[in-house]
Amino acid sequence: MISTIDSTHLLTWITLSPLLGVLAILFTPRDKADVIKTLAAAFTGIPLVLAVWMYVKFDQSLPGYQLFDDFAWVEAFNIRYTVGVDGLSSPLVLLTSILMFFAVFSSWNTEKGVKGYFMLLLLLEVGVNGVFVSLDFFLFYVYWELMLLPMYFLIGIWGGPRREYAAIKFFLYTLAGSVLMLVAMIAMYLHSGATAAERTFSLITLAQRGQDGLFANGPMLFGMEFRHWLFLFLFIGFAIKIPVFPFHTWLPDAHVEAPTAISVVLAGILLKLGGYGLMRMNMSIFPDVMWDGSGPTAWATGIAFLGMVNCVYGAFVAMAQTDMKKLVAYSSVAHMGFVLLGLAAMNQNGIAGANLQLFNHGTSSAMLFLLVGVIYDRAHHREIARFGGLASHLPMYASLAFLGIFTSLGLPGLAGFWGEALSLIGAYQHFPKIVLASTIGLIVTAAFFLMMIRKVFFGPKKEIYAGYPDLTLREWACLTPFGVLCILLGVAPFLLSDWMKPSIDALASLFGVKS
Amino acid sequence: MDFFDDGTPGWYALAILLLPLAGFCFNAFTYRTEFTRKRGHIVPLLTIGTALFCALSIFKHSVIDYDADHAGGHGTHAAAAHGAPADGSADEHASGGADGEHGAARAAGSLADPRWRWSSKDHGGSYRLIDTGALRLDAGIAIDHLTATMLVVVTLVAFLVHLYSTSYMHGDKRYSRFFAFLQLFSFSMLGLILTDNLLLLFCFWELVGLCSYFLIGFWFENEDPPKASMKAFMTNRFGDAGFLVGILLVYRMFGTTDLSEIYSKMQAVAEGSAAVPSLFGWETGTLLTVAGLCLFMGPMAKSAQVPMHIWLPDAMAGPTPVSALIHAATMVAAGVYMVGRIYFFFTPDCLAFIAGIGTVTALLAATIGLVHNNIKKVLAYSTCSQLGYMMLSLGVGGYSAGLFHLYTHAFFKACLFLGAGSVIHSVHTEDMREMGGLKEKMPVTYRTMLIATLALAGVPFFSGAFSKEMIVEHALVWGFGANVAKLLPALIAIGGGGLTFFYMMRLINLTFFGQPRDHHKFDHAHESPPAMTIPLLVLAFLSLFSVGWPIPLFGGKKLPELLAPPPALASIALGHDEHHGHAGFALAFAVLVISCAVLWVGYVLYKRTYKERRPGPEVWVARFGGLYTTVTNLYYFDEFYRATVVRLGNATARVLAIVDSKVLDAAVNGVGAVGQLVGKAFALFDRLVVDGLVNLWWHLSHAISKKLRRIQTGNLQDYLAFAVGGMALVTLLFLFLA
Amino acid sequence: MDHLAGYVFIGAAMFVLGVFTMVTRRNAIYVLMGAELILNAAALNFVAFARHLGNRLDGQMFAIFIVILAAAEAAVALGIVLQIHHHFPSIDVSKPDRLGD
Amino acid sequence: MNLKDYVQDLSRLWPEIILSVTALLALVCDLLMKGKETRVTGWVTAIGVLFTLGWVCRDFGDADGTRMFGMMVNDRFAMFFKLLITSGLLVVTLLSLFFRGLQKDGVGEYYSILVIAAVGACFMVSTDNLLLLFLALETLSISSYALAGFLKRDLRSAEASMKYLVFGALSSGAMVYGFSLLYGFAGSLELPQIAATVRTLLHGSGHGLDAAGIGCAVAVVLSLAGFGYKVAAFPFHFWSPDVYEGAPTPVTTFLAVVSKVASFGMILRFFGGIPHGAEGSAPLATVIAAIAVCSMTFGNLAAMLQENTKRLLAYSSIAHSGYLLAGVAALVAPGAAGAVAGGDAHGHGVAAALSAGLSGGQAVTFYAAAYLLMNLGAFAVVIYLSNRFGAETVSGLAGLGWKAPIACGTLVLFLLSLTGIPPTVGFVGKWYLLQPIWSKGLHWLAVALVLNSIVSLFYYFRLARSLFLKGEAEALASPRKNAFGAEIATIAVALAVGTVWFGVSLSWLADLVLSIRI
Amino acid sequence: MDSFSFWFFGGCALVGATLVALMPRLVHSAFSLVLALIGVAGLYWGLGADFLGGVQLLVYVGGITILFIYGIMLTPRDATRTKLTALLFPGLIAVVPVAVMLHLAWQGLAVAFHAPAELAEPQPTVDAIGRAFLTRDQYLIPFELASLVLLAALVGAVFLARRRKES
Repeated sequence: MISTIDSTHLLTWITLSPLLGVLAILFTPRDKADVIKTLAAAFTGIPLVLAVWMYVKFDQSLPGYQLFDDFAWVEAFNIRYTVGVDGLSSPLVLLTSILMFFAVFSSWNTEKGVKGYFMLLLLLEVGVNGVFVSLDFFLFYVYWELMLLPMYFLIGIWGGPRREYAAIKFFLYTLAGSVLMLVAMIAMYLHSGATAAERTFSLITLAQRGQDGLFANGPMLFGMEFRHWLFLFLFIGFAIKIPVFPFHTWLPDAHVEAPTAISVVLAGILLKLGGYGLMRMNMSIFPDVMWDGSGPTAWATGIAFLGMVNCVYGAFVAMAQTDMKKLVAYSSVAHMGFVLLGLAAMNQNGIAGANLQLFNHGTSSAMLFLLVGVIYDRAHHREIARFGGLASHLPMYASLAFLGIFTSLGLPGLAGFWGEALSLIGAYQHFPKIVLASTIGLIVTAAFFLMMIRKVFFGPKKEIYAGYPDLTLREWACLTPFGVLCILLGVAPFLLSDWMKPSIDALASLFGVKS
Repeated sequence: MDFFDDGTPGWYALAILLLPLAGFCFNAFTYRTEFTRKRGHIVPLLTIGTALFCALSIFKHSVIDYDADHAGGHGTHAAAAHGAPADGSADEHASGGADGEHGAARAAGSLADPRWRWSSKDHGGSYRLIDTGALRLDAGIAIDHLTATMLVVVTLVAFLVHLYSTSYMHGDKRYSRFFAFLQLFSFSMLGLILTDNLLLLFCFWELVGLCSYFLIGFWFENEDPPKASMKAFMTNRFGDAGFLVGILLVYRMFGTTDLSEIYSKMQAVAEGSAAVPSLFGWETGTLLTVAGLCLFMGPMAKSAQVPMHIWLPDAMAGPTPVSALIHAATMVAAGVYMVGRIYFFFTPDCLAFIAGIGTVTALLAATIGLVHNNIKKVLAYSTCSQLGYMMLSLGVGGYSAGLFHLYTHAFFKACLFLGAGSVIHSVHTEDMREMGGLKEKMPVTYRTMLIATLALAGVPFFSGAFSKEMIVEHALVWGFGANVAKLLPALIAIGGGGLTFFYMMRLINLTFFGQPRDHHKFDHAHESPPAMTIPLLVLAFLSLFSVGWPIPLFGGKKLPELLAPPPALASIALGHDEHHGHAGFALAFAVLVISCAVLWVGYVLYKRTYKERRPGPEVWVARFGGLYTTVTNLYYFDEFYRATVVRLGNATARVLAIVDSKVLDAAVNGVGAVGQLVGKAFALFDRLVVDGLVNLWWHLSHAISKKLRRIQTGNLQDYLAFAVGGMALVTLLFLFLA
Repeated sequence: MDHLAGYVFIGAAMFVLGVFTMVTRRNAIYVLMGAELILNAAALNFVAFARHLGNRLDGQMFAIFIVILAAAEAAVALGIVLQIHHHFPSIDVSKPDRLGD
Repeated sequence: MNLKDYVQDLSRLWPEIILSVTALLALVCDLLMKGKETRVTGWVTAIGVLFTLGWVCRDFGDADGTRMFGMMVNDRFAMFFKLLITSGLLVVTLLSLFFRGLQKDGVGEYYSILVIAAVGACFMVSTDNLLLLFLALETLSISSYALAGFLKRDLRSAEASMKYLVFGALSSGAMVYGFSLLYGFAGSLELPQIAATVRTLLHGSGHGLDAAGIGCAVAVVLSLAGFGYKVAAFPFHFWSPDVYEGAPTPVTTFLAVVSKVASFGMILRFFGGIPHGAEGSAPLATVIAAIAVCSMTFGNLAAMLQENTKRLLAYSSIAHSGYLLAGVAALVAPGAAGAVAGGDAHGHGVAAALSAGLSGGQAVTFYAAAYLLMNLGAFAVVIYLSNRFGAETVSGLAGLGWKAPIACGTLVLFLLSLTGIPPTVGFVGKWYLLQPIWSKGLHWLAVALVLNSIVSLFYYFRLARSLFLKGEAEALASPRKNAFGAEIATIAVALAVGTVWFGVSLSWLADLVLSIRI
Repeated sequence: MDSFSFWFFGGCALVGATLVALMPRLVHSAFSLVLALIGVAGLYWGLGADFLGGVQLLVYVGGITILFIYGIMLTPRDATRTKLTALLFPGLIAVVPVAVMLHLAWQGLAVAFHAPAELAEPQPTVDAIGRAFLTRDQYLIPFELASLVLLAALVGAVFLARRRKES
């Protein structure tokens, strides 16, 4: 099963090196803020460099996992420390490393509790990268939960006025999802073999056995099949993270209250975990729940429907927002709908679309949140109605904002388009009506973003914003990479899609797609 | 790879595409330098000029040279084009000349596209954008006569507009940015023309929309441009959503978005060797029609067809060169171009719909043009109307006529807009009521505009006349022998000519003739500098002898003949391939006569109204007051949207009250208001219901918590009693289980 | 089985009366007496069962230890009651209600 | 009478003996010190307890399941729980040393009673005889009554001890009455025999319980009243919030942690014999599960609005009793341990060859250990905060996180662990618990358990919120001097390290627990 | 054992216990408790538990009751009077379910209690108990543990009852 162990332990280093940063910062005196920040930058830089190296080392022509690291953790329960990446997870690892590195820079101005802030940020990176590389469910779950606490405090301490509410809401929602996942994990473990020796947490083995129909012959529980329960529990766990209507209300609160860098991380990475989990768990282990051999089941249709609801509902709600950050937050809800649609399609196009959307939304939403942060730093408010004419005052800022916004609304030629288009194309094969309804979301998304542009950037100059400096060097440095990515992945989406393709083919082949 | 080999259009095509992009990048990245700020036009002029040169080369190479070599080779070869040998010279390529609308293909007895076509993919020249396994998106370049001609038109107009703008935009604080956007637009528009993939076409389609958005909103400090730009983008977004759904349908049917592959798949369907997978249980015909209609949603918005035309007049808030380039000559014509590009795909029902939409647009927009006082808006409605003509033509089967009109129109309408720009530049107003008598002061502008006007009106021997008459002929051929309703397009096309003449003469009259009505402005008026007049002259020249018609300049063929239609595969597939009669000479002559008569009527009306003032326009207004009001209010389209969506009771009364103040914003506000309303409702739902449920659960558990705490009274004996009760309860549970 | 029912009945009655006393009487001494009744009921049961299981010793031993523990408990109880009496000048068990929600 | 047997048995009893001697030493030491240097007594006690702890560790491997003194078992289970008890006692002793309230008189009495209580606890977990079990339990209880009232100046302490006493008298009275009935049913005081009887009578397969079964059920219910009281399970928990609040905090710690852990050891002893192969008692499992669910739900809901930190932890410990009882329910439920849910009916031959998975008893054992670690830690920090800042309410903690980041940071970690979030030992405990619960088919119980942990998050993180999320401005005045801040913080950090260490490096712990047969 | 002594002592126990529960005056209740305890002691004898009966008399009647009476002296007279009727309702609520439970238990016992066919005459137990207390595998450990309990109780009680040294 695991043929080659990566002798450099690259993934382990990527995952755990920020932990060294945590320790380093822990023993740095509290008043040496600059040292702490530099340390944080260094220890998010290391994973970034390593992730780039991983990109180089990764053999894009192979399906399946690579760069394994594997050793026994708890032998009694067959828990192993197994990490490895495939075409679905490795781009997200890279994305995480990039975003985290720039998150450190964008929070350079933090003054309150610097030490704690950066320690938590580094801890967060451990959790996120850990989830992406874990190939053992137990390990996955540990990392999954590891993210909660840093996030809680990052929002709760360094957030906006309603931070306490937002933080606990985030925590509760996510925990609610993950405990169901825990139940599913245990049930799967217990069902995975007849004897303790046969049972496993290995995602590879679980997927193998799941595809062989292991979970299909579970008992009926409360009138529903065993595998359906498992699927449902896992789905809810991931749906909350994505977030899927109606589990989404933590998102606007958390995004709005979080400090800029944390919003970036939230939108850029944390939402991706849900989509990733759906692929890694629900689709890989329970393909027969979504696909009955000839067509999508009611479950898949339901997921597609939820995706549509997300698109439309998220967009409409975004339209009613008066706060820029909230608008962007709800736009994320709309965008993640496409991920659901694409995944529900279960074909190459759909899955590729969903994955591209995951990555690209990571860059574009990160950029938008950074941009909102930039203007918030200057104006100390985010009321759309109170802005106006910023394009004349801050032309550079406006240009980058346009780039971000148009990427986000899916303008062809920019990164955001491919995910949406491919998701729709993929989903259209099975759910034409649902896709038709989703196009409303496309239109409304454009509407609210343009409305924002009109009210914030266009219009007559306003004197109060006259003295505002345009982007500083640091802000440039934070924004430019994302802008470059938005364009680059717009004109060269194959950079991503080729990387993912073998894995996507493998996943799609579970659903009757011959590659 | 032989893509870059000498003698192929590959290099040129790539240069055409990438040079403007390079220009854009240059201007964008050197935004802060002194050079770009002051001389931001130099690089763009160079790039677009080179592009023009390349376009002409391609045109010469692929059209003139080629057709000269193959003058006799009608319809003999065909699909060989796709298997062209490695040397890539065009010699191997086959050409199907146009001897009639469907003739070539049928004569050959084959459904292969008989027309000349050069595809970069045959020469290894493609750029793989993405490959998911199911969908492989190779960006390639496909050039045929349609493309080659279109390239020339676009680069030429773009070059002239660039040139014109150096003067018109002189001194604007965002001078270099203006050129950057022009460049970006040129890139997108040329990409739209060159691409061989429907999905990529859609990409460029949206990109031109984006450029349009930014250029309309160029003066975003003012009140109107931002609104207008947003309105334009949103209206187009509606159309694009339909377009996208159409692409989805196409992909679902054929599993590809590559145009030539779609063609060959359609071909298989037409030959009966393949079937279209069904959807919703529809038959192939319905499916194709629906797909066609969805695809047509895009052109409908982009080419400002009723009822999605509302954005175009508003778009005049942008700088005038932009109006000339984007909203008259090129982008709005992209819809027509696209219909032409996938013409084989449209079923007869679909085409009839297109014809109907075109007809309605042609008539409505022309009537609005009659009464508007804003010079640019008159031209805008005129554009609408002419685009209607083109659609009408395509719809009735006049493929080459419609596209030919596209080319002629591009030149004279650009000329008109640039002329209007010249006037506006001079008198600083767009309201024709404040102009008048400028004939003497602006002789070049006046003369060029007059020529363009005559061309537009279709006065014989001006370019417009040729294309228009072809349209009318086709409409008549289409309508004859069918029921009366099918004759309507032809009748309106003929009648529209008179209207056109009337409103254009009115424009010229109000602007250039008579006494100056605003002396202050008149005194400041002056002829524009050469940078502005030269483009006018060039365009006027082209309007005069529009691209050489009727001289067979191009390899022994006249221009429209180059634009041979593809086989109507959809119709063939559905067995609807009725063969329309040819427009014989008699018909052509009849049309000419009728058109002239109508023009005469138009002219007489104009003369009586404006020259002799018996009765003057006021009387007309008085006599047809209701009609006039309706027309001046643009047929209440904006209001219709607003009224229907916001449900404001008695629409008419209401509209009359608000009309002048808020006309511009109406539709966007209307649709926007509904969106906002729905958004607010959803947001409320979000807060009250979704969040509310969570909070309810919250409060509930708090309430329970409070109640639960009550039993912790602090009184020891209560505790004891509870414990005893608890024991009893547990026993009870056991009994229950027993 | 020779009065076993009788012993068990007496034991049960004492248990019930003990519970009754503990739950209803508010004076701490009453409550403690109720506790003694309960313990005696249990002890009586043990001894009766031991006898009827065949003169077994274990039941009796249990009863002996119950007595021992009752004594120990009573001693501590008295100490606590004194404390209560000191702090709340009464030995009413419902008086101390500072703690509670 | 064989002297060798005596000596051999005695040699296995060294921990208890050392503890008893320590109790006496404490008294003597206090007398010698004449009430002056009170801390010497504490240190003496601590050293004695530490010595015991070492002895337990030393003997751990020798535990081979032999019986000693006719009514005790020297097995790993007992050893493990003794380990827990003594290490818990050690921490409690240290905390008592540093607790401000216990610095004056009665120190010798305090320590000796505390240690005697622990001796009772040790016997409680190592006996398989009903009589010794009762005696040991009463040793623990009676000592605890006295301990709860040890703050003689504080009327709340007196009230707490009285409530504890009276409630305890009723519950243990009911329990011993239940024992007498069980004696009647089983005709024996040996736990295995009693368990066998209960299993037979409460089998409840198909046609429900017969009259004997119902009678036996009543006996079990009466016994459960005593056990429930000891572990503060609903509806026998009523004493616990009041007592926890009123008693001196180290005593509260002792009650909440050591006493409760030992009681669960006893419960496992009591019910551990019921499952036999795939047999068990479904009705009993359901009843225990119901009690478990009620406990956790009640505890968590009631804790939501608590202001007093000790009270909050009291309710939290009620909830944790619920979790542990859920494991007990899984223990007594029929079905082979570690069996796949419904596996018998389906392919893969699941039912056929089952190696022993994790049993409910092992899960509870492990969770008890986890509970010990994290709750000791939480109480340590509570003592710390009350010592240094006088903060005893949730709102009183506002902003203290910034004044004492290390201690408060560890508190957050303990709260995390109590909620059951990795990488802490609490999570591993939950995970252990859920396995047998699910595999025995108590799916609803598993779901109830995890849903409850969400509710618990809310009030646990009220503490965290108060500590860190509230502004610094609200923090109290400067910390007190001589508050033993560093000492308690060290204890807390040590426990925190343990909490994380066992949460991450679980391999040997897993092996250890799996080696315990229950 | 003959019926008379069973009925007599059983009656003592029952009546005593009832009076404990119901007597309005504390002193009366305390003496009723003595009556009940003596009744139980008598029953023990009847059951052949001679040593236990003695212990019962010594420890309970002699020790515990004295403790209680000492406690009674602490309380003001008027505070000890309680209206019986006030107790009945809450009392019954608590007692009836318990009584039902015990009834059920008895019904179960009646089925499940396995008595030997013939009961042997009880033997004196003092000697056996004495030996059992000190035999390794019998009651040595409880015996020793009991000493610890008593020690703890003693120490605790003394500490709690003791007057504070400093005021």
